[in-house]
Amino acid sequence: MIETILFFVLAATSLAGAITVIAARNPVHSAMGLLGTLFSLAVIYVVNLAHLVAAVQVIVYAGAVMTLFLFVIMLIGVDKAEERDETLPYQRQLVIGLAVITCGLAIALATGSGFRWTPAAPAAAQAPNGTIENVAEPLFGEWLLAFEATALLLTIAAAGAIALAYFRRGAPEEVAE
Amino acid sequence: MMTLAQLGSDVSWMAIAPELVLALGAALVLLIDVQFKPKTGGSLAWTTGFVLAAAFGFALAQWLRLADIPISERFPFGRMVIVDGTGLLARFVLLVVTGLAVATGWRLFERLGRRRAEALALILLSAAGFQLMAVSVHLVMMFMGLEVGSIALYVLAGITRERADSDEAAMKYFLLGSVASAVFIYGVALTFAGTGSLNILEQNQFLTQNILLAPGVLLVGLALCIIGLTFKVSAAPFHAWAPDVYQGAPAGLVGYMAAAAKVGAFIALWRLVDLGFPTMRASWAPVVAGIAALSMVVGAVLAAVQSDVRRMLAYSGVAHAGFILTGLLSGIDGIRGVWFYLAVYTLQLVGAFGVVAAVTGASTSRSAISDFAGLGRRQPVLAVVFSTLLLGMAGLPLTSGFIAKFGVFQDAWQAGFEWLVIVAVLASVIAFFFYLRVIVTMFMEEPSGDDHASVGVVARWVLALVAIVTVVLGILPAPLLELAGDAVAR
Amino acid sequence: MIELLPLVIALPLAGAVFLHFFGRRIGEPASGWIATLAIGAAFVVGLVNAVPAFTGELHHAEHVAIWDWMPAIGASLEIQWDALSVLMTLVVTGVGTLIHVFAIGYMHGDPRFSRFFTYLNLFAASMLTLVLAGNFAMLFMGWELVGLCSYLLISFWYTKPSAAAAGKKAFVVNRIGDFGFMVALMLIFLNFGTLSYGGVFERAGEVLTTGTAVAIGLLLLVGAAGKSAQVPLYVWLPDAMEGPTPVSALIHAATMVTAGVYVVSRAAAIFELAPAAGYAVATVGAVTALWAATIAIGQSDIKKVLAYSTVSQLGYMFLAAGLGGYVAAVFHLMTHAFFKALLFLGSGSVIHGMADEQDMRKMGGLRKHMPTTAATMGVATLAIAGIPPLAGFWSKDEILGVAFEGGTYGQVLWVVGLITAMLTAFYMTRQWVMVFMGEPRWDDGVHPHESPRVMTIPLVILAVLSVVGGLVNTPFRLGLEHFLHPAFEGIDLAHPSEEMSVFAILAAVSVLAGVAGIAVGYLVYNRPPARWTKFQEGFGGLWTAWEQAYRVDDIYGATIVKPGKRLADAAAFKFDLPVIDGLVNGAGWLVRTVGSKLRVVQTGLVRNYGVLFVAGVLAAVIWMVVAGGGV
Amino acid sequence: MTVTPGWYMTLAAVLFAIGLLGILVRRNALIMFMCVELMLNAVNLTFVAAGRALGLIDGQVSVFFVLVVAAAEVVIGLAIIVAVFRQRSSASVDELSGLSG
Repeated sequence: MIETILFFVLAATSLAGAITVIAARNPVHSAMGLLGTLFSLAVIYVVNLAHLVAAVQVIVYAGAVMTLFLFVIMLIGVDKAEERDETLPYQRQLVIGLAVITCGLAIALATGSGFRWTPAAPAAAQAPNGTIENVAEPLFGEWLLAFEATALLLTIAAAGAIALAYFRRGAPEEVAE
Repeated sequence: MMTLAQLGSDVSWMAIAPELVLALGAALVLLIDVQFKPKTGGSLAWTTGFVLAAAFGFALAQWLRLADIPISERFPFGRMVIVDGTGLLARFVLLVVTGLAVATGWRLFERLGRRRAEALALILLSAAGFQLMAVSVHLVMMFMGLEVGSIALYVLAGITRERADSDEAAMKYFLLGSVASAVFIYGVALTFAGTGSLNILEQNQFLTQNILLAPGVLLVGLALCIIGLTFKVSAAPFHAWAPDVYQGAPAGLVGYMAAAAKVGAFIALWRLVDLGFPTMRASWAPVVAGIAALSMVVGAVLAAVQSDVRRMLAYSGVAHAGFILTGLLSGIDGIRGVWFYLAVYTLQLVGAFGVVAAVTGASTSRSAISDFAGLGRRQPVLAVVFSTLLLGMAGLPLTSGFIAKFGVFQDAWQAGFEWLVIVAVLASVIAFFFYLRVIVTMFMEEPSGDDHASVGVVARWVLALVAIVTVVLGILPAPLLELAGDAVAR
Repeated sequence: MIELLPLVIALPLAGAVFLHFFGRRIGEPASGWIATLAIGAAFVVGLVNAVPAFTGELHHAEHVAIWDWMPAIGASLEIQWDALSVLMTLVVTGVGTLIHVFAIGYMHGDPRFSRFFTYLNLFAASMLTLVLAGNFAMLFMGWELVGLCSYLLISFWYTKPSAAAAGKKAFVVNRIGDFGFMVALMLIFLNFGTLSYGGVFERAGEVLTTGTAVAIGLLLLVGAAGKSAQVPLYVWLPDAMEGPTPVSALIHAATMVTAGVYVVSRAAAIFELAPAAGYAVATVGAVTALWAATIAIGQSDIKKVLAYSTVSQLGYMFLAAGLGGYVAAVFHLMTHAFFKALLFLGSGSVIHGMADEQDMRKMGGLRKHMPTTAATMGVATLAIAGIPPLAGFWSKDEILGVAFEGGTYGQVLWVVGLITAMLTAFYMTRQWVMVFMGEPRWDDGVHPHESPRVMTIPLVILAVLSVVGGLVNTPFRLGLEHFLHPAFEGIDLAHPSEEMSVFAILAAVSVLAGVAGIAVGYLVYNRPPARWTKFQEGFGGLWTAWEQAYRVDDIYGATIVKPGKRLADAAAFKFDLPVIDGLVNGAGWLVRTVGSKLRVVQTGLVRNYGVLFVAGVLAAVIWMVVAGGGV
Repeated sequence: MTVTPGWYMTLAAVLFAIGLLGILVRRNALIMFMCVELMLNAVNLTFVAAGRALGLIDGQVSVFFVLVVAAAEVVIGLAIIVAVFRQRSSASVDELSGLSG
């Protein structure tokens, strides 16, 4: 029962956050909406026994990523309201059409499967307890290679950020021929 | 508690040696740049070449002793990757393509100044990513490979950041690409929910042993995975980014960007649909066929109305993605035709963009067809090379492109997709004309304006070699076909 | 030794290449001897490798891969060495060698002597490619090359307008047949997914429906009719006599024209599934046999007689093959190669001795001046007339025997064949008598003389073969049948009746027909020309029709060529420009219009692309879910 | 009324759809990135819920990788925004239409 109540509360807050992201005029508000969704999800993770995921969600997402977002918002000075009216022709109508179709599809799928999206699940499946140990074991065992691949990703992120956004003092800026 | 010994239980460094070499090479390139601050790119060029050769050597070594590797050692790293001929062939193609791209686009790296180290490192890392993608049989691993490869490409598209076009290309590529990645990983999550596994082989096992009453969610997941991958190969209707990115990105890198993503994504797509979901063939085959048909028609028709060579090549790439998808439809044997097509097409693509870079400049974004007028007189070698490559892409008999097209069409015909083959032939006919238009412009029209065309010695030889290979493989395709056949057998 | 087989093709090819570059420098007769050596060596290689076939050790087709071009579709250079290709190779190289030798004498003094031998060698290489092919792709390659070479050879004296025209005609008519052949190959490929003989013939039964098999069979027949000069595509062969006589002997007796028979025999497995196509082949063959035989009667040009005779005899082979008598067809192909080559070469010897005179009405009494030629041609005449125990008797009788056993329809064809046999005996005797007997009717200044040794020795060898060549397959000893059996494994071969009484009666009837023909021919034509005219007038308009070859060329000219030409003209100026151009332009316009409309979608705005992307996602997802029955 | 993992996955689907449609309606590149983050978070929720239903820890492990990818994408994405901003002084993607056709 508690979980049911929690679910509806958290679903409401996360959806509210998500709608804020796409509806708010001010980018800072959007960021706050996203933050709300991220926190809601962190709680949902706890409810689902994904403790480590929840912790990382708060630390990495809410902490690091959102800070980065806000920082860039401030940096490029777009913390001002955006025009609401759609400038692209037909864009709004098309999006509404697509949204309707998406809703229809989602409803058809959800009801069609009776909210049971995991036909492979054994009947007596125990929710895995996402403690640090339980997560770390596969992470550094079976998933070792994928874990190593994250190193490549981070190297790319670093090198890429330098290549795109680091402007060396005195370096020639014109490469066009 | 886990111990180090357990951790290394099925670690096989040899299985991912080419990727390790590339990653270390990328680090080396960055370190050399930081430590020695070289004024010219010579040392970095040598390092890159050496790294690529070493990676190729490791792949080759593994290929040679592939038959001796028992089945138990074919799935190292917790069954995340597979050691098989197809994966090794994908590496061969990727490494060759990377080498060719660097060689033909070297003028760009010279102009990039200190940023050339980052560019080279990114190329090496992205090659490693696409290679991992091509060998993974685990969907999250595949996603990691895809991201490693793609994120590097986003940066490369914008590496000439002083040009507004380059930035625009990077932004478009990044936005649409990350949406496509999200779609892909969402598809992965849904197939995970549907099958209880992230491993392609286990998913197939589950599906052959169970009959799903309501596979709706699983089908959505599979569809999203396929979409995510077809986005990377620029198949219609997920192609919109390709022309803009190919035009905006620096010419010296476009060949690599187009070719590498295609190799990784096509091999991954093949593994997904033919190794993971053969049981759902009736569901995905019509969709893939539809995407293929749309790609061929849209690509050919839109390429015909372009006035920019790079946009034309981009749209023709859309059509080629359709052709290759055609070959994917014929089940597990189709990989032979797909691989052959990929190998010859990516080679031609890199060569063609190499010529474009030589003619219009390695870092520019515009390359109007009229810039090529009179090239036959100004730079006869380049003109002949370009013509050969274009004819190869058009699929003229006696070029490798013909054999490739023939192979995939035949496969599709035998798989019962006759209508698709007819569409494909029509698209090829349309394609022929726009390729021909460029050739006619090069040889029949008077040069207009100034002549910027210049090409380095290495690039000239490399380009000539690619053209020669295109012709030789058209006359003597048997060795390469055999190699592809071997790969399937191994 | 089987690895050496590619040499059979390579040697003549090398000869051709060598002579192409150095022939002029070497000059005559050395270049002729080099060419002869090349094909002779090919013969030796073939013969050495044929030993297992003779000893019965070649049970299955052996394959020698030269070059795997596209193994996936069975298109590679690959030799199939089985009884059928053994026989064809030996005939082509053996008879070919003799013809080469003869040509050294015949072409003496020709300014393009070495060029001639270049072509001859190239032709031989092409023909060997055709018969040695292990798949349809290589067969087709040989098929086309043979056509090309024959064009070069027929119009060898290209300064003569008639020679150039004849070459062109051969080319065009052959093209019509080739088109059918090509479509047949496409059908084969689409049905089997491969072009290799093994992949096609072994699976023919399970892959082909009767309808498809009939379609393929009929298309193959069209191709074969073009190459083997069958009704209605035979018209090129008589004209092709414009070429030098050794060319006629090589192309029109021993090699190229037999390609059609060879292909039909090769594709026996397909024809077996399509009896209707087989009957079509037999009918075409019978009609051709009779049709051409009647025309041959009315000819007065020594080579034209032989040309129509060849067409007629090829019809014989088709008749047998169509009824399933592949062994009989191939047998006749072989014996015919001997005696027809002999006849052509003999006529060449006569023409040579008569200073290029070809009109038989201006010959006569030559036997005293050209004894060897006369004797050898006499042997050949008897052989083709079917007089026992010469070669023609046995093979012709086997064909007639097959026909007789082929049910009611077969017996109708048997009657046709018998009439043809009689006519053949008649016109061949007529020819020999007109040329060698009676009083000289030469033009002034002609001094007939026997040809040099280099020409007569091949004649003698061929004469010997014409005598004994038939003994390889007699009802008493079925040597050839056993020899060829492995190549027709699983094929229901048609045989003549095995009962000796039936054989004896049939043989007696056909010998009687032959003797009757000979007798009439001798009695009528061994008299002064005035009597011939009287005899000929007895046939009324019919003789004129024969003399003019039923004016088929004129009919074709009026009904096909001229309207065709007019159509082509009209097409070029009325149809081509507005319609074809219009179509092309229209298609181009369509592509451009659609393209520029579609281009609008590519606005350059990411959010528009996003809409396209999401729409694509939704479409694909919904399609997939619906197709998979997910909802 | 017990909450099943299916509920969470439905919630995730809705979040994913909101993110996907957000890309189409917002023209500020930064907010479009946020929408991508939203989509990736929906994926994470799906992974966690599915892992719970299946009794597999793999779902939670996968989340880490999506997270790393998200972080890397943010870094590169923001770098691209900065580069674009230096050229055009605007983060609106509607102004990026130099390449078209």
